[in-house]
Amino acid sequence: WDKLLISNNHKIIELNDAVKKVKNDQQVLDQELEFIATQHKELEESLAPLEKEFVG
Amino acid sequence: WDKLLISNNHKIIELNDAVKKVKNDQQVLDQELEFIATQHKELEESLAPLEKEFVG
Amino acid sequence: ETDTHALYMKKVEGELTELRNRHATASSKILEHKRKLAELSHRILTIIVKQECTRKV
Repeated sequence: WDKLLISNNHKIIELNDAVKKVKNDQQVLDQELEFIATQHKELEESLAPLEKEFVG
Repeated sequence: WDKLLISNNHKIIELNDAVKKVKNDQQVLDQELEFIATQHKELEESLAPLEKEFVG
Repeated sequence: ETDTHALYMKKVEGELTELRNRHATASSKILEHKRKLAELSHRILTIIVKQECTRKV
């Protein structure tokens, strides 16, 4: 039983690290999504005058 | 007590799998983000000469 | 200790649920971005075509 308890302990520590990492990665991913949204907006804004000129 | 120990052990394994799955799903999204970034860059590059001509 | 483990795992379960939600949100945002990219790409193409026409005239 002790062995199982110790092994559980280890696994939980591992699990904790893994969850932390996944959470962190998700944070980065969310930030990247925000960044992409900004980029798209910028691209759209630079398209506007060109469309006005050429497409009418 | 023993039951809890064993149930914990099962749960840990379950959670570990669940974390792995979340991690995998995240990786898929990461690839998608990369794809979007590449496409965005291509669009920007095709826009650049248009803007140059427009301004120039 | 065993109780602590059980408690901790409850917490992890909650965190995983939250992560799945965030993942779903991120997924739909990515879809949206892809649609936006397609739209922008189409608009740029239209400009290129029109500009070419203008130049030839």
